[in-house]
Amino acid sequence: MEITLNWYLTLSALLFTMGVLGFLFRRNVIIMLMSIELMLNSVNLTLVALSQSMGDSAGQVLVFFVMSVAAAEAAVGLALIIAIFRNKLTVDITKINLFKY
Amino acid sequence: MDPELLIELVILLPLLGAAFNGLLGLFQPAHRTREKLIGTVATAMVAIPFLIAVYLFATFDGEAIVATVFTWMAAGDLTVNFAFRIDQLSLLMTMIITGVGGLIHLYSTGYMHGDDGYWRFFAYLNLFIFAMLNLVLGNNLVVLFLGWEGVGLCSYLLIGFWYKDLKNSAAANKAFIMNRIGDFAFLMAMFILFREIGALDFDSLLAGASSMDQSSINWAVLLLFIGATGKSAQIPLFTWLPDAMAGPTPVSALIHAATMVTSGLYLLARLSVIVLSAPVIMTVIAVVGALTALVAATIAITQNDIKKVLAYSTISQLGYMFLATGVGAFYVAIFHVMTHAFFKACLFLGSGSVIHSMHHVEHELAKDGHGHELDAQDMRTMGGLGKYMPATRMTFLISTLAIAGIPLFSGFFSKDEILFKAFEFGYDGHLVGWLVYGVGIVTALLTAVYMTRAYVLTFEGEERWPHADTIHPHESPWSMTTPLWILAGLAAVGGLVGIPAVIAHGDLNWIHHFLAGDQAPVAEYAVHGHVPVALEWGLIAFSSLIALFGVGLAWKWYSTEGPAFDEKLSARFGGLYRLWKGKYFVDEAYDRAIVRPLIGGAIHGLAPFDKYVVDGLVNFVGFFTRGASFTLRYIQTGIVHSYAAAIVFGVILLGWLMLS
Amino acid sequence: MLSDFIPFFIQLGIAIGLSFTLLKAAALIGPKRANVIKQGTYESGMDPIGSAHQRYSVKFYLVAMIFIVFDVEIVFLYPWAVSFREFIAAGVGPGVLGVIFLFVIILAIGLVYDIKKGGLEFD
Amino acid sequence: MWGDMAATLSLVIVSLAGLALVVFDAFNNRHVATPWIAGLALLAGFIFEIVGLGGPEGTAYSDMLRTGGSAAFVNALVLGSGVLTVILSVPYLKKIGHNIGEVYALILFATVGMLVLGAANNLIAVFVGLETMSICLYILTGFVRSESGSAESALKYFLLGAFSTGFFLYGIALLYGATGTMDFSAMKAGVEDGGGVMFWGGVSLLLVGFLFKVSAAPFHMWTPDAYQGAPTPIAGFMATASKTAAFGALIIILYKALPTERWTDVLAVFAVITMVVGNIIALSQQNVKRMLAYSSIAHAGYVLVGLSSGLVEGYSGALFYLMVYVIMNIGAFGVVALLEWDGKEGSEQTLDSLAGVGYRKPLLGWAMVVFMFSLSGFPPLAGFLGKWAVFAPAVDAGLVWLAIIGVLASAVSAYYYLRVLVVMFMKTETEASSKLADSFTIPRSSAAVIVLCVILLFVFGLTTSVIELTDGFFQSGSVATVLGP
Repeated sequence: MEITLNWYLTLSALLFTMGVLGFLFRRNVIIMLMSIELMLNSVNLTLVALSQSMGDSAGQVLVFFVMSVAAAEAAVGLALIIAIFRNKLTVDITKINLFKY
Repeated sequence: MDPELLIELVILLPLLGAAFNGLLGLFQPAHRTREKLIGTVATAMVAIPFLIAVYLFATFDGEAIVATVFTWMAAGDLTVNFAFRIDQLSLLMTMIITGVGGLIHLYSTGYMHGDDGYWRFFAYLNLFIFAMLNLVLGNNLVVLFLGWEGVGLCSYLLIGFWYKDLKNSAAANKAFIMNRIGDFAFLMAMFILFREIGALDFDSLLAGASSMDQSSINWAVLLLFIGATGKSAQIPLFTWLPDAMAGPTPVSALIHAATMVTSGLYLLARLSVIVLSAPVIMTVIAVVGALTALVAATIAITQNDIKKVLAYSTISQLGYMFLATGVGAFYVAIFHVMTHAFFKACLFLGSGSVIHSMHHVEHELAKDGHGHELDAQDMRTMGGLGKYMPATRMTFLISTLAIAGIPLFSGFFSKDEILFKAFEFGYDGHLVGWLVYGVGIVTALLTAVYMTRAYVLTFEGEERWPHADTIHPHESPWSMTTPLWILAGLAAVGGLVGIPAVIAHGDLNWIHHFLAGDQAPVAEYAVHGHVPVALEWGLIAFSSLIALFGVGLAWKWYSTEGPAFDEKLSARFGGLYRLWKGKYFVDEAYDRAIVRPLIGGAIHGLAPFDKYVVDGLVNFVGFFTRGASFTLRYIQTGIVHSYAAAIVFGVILLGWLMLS
Repeated sequence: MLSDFIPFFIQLGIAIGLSFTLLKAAALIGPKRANVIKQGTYESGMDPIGSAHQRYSVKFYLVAMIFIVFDVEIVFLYPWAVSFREFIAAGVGPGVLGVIFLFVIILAIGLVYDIKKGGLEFD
Repeated sequence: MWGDMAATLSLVIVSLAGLALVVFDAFNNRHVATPWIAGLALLAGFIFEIVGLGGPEGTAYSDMLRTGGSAAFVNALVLGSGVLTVILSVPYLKKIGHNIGEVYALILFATVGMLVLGAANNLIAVFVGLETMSICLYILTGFVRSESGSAESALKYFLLGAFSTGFFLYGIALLYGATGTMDFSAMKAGVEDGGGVMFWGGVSLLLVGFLFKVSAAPFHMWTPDAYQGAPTPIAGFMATASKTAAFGALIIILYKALPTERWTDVLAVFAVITMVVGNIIALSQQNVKRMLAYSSIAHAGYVLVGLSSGLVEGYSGALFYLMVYVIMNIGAFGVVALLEWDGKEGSEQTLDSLAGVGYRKPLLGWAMVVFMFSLSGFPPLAGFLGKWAVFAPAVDAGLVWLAIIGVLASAVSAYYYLRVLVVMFMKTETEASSKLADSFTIPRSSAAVIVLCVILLFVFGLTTSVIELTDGFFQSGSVATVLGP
């Protein structure tokens, strides 16, 4: 059987959900960061598949932007994590709750 | 001279006064102690507008004048001019405000002498006059609303004037919040009227009223009335007014007796055409008014703080006015606003002068180190003040007789007119008319009783403060007694502008012709069958007898036994009396039902919302995805997780709403 | 109306269910026999000395920036280079070349800043 | 290409200034000229946009960005708020000892992102603008690395922001799949038979992204933490400029790209949640900045009321409200920034520390009076007119219940706004507060900014020429001819 668009969409939906769940239930900030990357890349998959099936390039253009943005976000995120780590000596997000209520 | 220019002067001068004293005092501490200058400027800035208003009144030809200053809003189909309107109603109100206001300013120059906040006080007072004039002179609901909010703000500032005492600012907050509730009902009424009629200036409003459908008219009038109850202290929003007595006495006299609290009635009178086309709501108004009058009067009987008595009597009298509005006699309501402004202002100023001198007694006691605690406002420790302060006593007595409705005093005419209108309404086939007439009569009796009680306990009998033989209070300075005399005079004869219709077929009822005549702004309920003259005379005689009876009764009770008689009352009425004494426990009810849950909820419930509720959501999502057992390991979430869970919850909610 | 959404909900169900099984499977299948050696930082190496958080270089930000500069550059340059031929064919070659130069210059500014801040001084 | 650059001159100026600053800064950091360069560039852009206001509308960069019309208005707001932020930041950064040049470069780049976002005419542009803005804001929030508070709020803001970006992006993808285009003008046409699951699912996820950026409940939870830890002027910048840009883009998407179905009621629901949550929780806040944060949440709710009417009056009213909102909050945050004394970006400063300050610093005190009354919608200040501008359309659209809830919510808000004034004027000053009052003299620049905000609030409370202007943006005729497919 040939692989239709829906396969891609389902797969990316799957990856996206896994990203969300990972973000929700992992306590290590770095892993949460990875989950976000997972979400972004699953969207990339969707975009590529769609633009492929529609023969329209806009989707792929967006993918490039997403990739670069993802890179930038990763850098900023890691930088912040280091800043936090210097202060608190932990990357456990549940230990980082100075502000609440 | 050009009336438009004059009216703008009337509006601007008080603002100038406020700016002068406020800014100078704020940025130049040296100015704060120049009491003479401050007082003179402030008083002049109210007195001059009064003269102008009198001039306008003299040259008024019955033709409404609209002075447009500039166009305020012109958004789409909404055009609101910053315009002022001179007609019979606004002129009368303006004269009351500036006249009584001016006298009270003069009085305050003596009363506030030596207070560090002297400059602030007069700045606020002028600001209040400015806002109040905006309220009564504005030519559309928006300008009126501007004044409406303004007076609320000023009353807030003045109630909390002695903010050092925390309970004062608490009272101020209470007044402000309750007013806000009313204000926003008012705002909603504006929205509805604007949607239905598409304009907010009075001419188009009154013209377009006929085009509205019944339900929206009812809604609009009801919301307007709720707004009025907030400002004019009616059930259920009346509890702020007694607390408002925390402010200086002149403030109580000006804002919480003579002017601001009557603005609700002004609003209804101004829109009388619209109100008249909502008979259902009018019934509500009449009943609420009557109830308020009765409830407040019963409470007033039991109070010992002289200012509290006057406060509740104010609420009660306002109830009378709403009663009149409810039976479609708007001009009578305004008539009573006027007479009430006279005698109630006089009463408050009189009580102020009493408190002034009792403070003196307090100081004496403290100086001699007798170590006696004395509440300068408690009537139980007064008595026999009459021989020390004759002027205050005389004026207070006159006003008491006026408010009690003794014939030929001003209160008699206005109150009797209200009762008669209620009776006529009932005679016209409205059951509610009879009802409110009955309540009104009972309240009249109560009024006579509690006011006489207040007078007797204060000025008659023997002196009850400690060391009365050595320590004597003294009469207040001329700057305080002059306004008293003037107001007392007005309270005595002010009613003659409204001779009842039975005499000379109402030709002498000037106020009626002035306010409700043809091409006059105030509409009134048109009666079908007229009450026979003989019956009308009978009613007048009846209500006069009621008043005399009440006065005589209270005099007999309290002149012989003094405050001790209250025990007999409480014994006679038992639980009922306790109910009155406890002010029907409305405050407690509000506190339990509304205040505590709200504040408590905010502090204990909702602030940790993020923590607890959202963790609950984590459970939910976790259950949704992994099953409860697997979740439990992951529940010890840090805040970020709960935030993320909230986002996910939002996503689900959003998707669900959007897709179903 | 709601029937249109059945495939949507099915997809949702599959997505969640499968991810759930996978995560759970990882937790179940993976054998968990912990011992001291395993828990060591280097299972068959020497134990590290000193606390770990000094390992992060102060230069992290700068290195990360260099990474971004070149990463972004390649991400955008590659497709540009691939399709440049068509641009020339369309006769807009010079303009597009100018644009890409602008792009590279902007990236170069980032690089300059980075170097100036000592991003390349490894020690 | 040159034509496009001329049409979007403000964008070009600010970007070039940002790049220039980066280089300049690399060679001499903490140079006194840095804030001047940034401020002047922003000011130049601001003037350019103001001059262009009400001019013809058009598109640039092959329909990626819109010029003129609401884009010019939103950009003007963003740039104006940027200028004021820079002015307020200079003394503040000196006070906390972190006046590093990069801050200004980052403000410029964030502004660039906002300009793109506010003028976007295409989902790609929206995404790029949004991310440029967000990433710069993440860094700005946390640039006081030594403070664990600052770093923490930045981390939270970053994590949640990136998280919501994922949803946002997925929404874009779904919309793209459902309509086959990312261009606003073409999107409406691309919707088949009322749009299926894919389309409306995409709309929902797109809204998630926006609702997060404007901090509407329940996507609001990052806001208090982020504002509390961020340097105060930056918090003001985040509260005003980024929200304005996001709302600007959202308004245009609702107006041009989406059919007016379904989402109106959905937005109404979220408006209610936002107003209620924001106002109620604000009641119990002790920290000044947290209180302002919750109030900003509530105000996002008011704007949403205007949007959920689905009428053009609602959109223009929302734009007007945004302007008023920017003025009020820049002013309020400015005052708070001056009255700050704990060396922790005010993250530990309670309301009581301002007791009686109103008399010691009359200017700040009375300016705060104006801001608070305007925030609680008190005539004749602009706040009242703004509330009118967003509530009236809701009533027109038959959402009377929504207007009633909103009006009640702002009735509640009067309470906590008033509390600030009660503390500043009616509480006798404490040891700490008098020390605070003596500890500084108001810098002329900051005083000028605050006074300007006060004046503007009075002016815009008394004239509605601005509402007429914003109304003009949505006279479908002009938009359709210039921007239509």
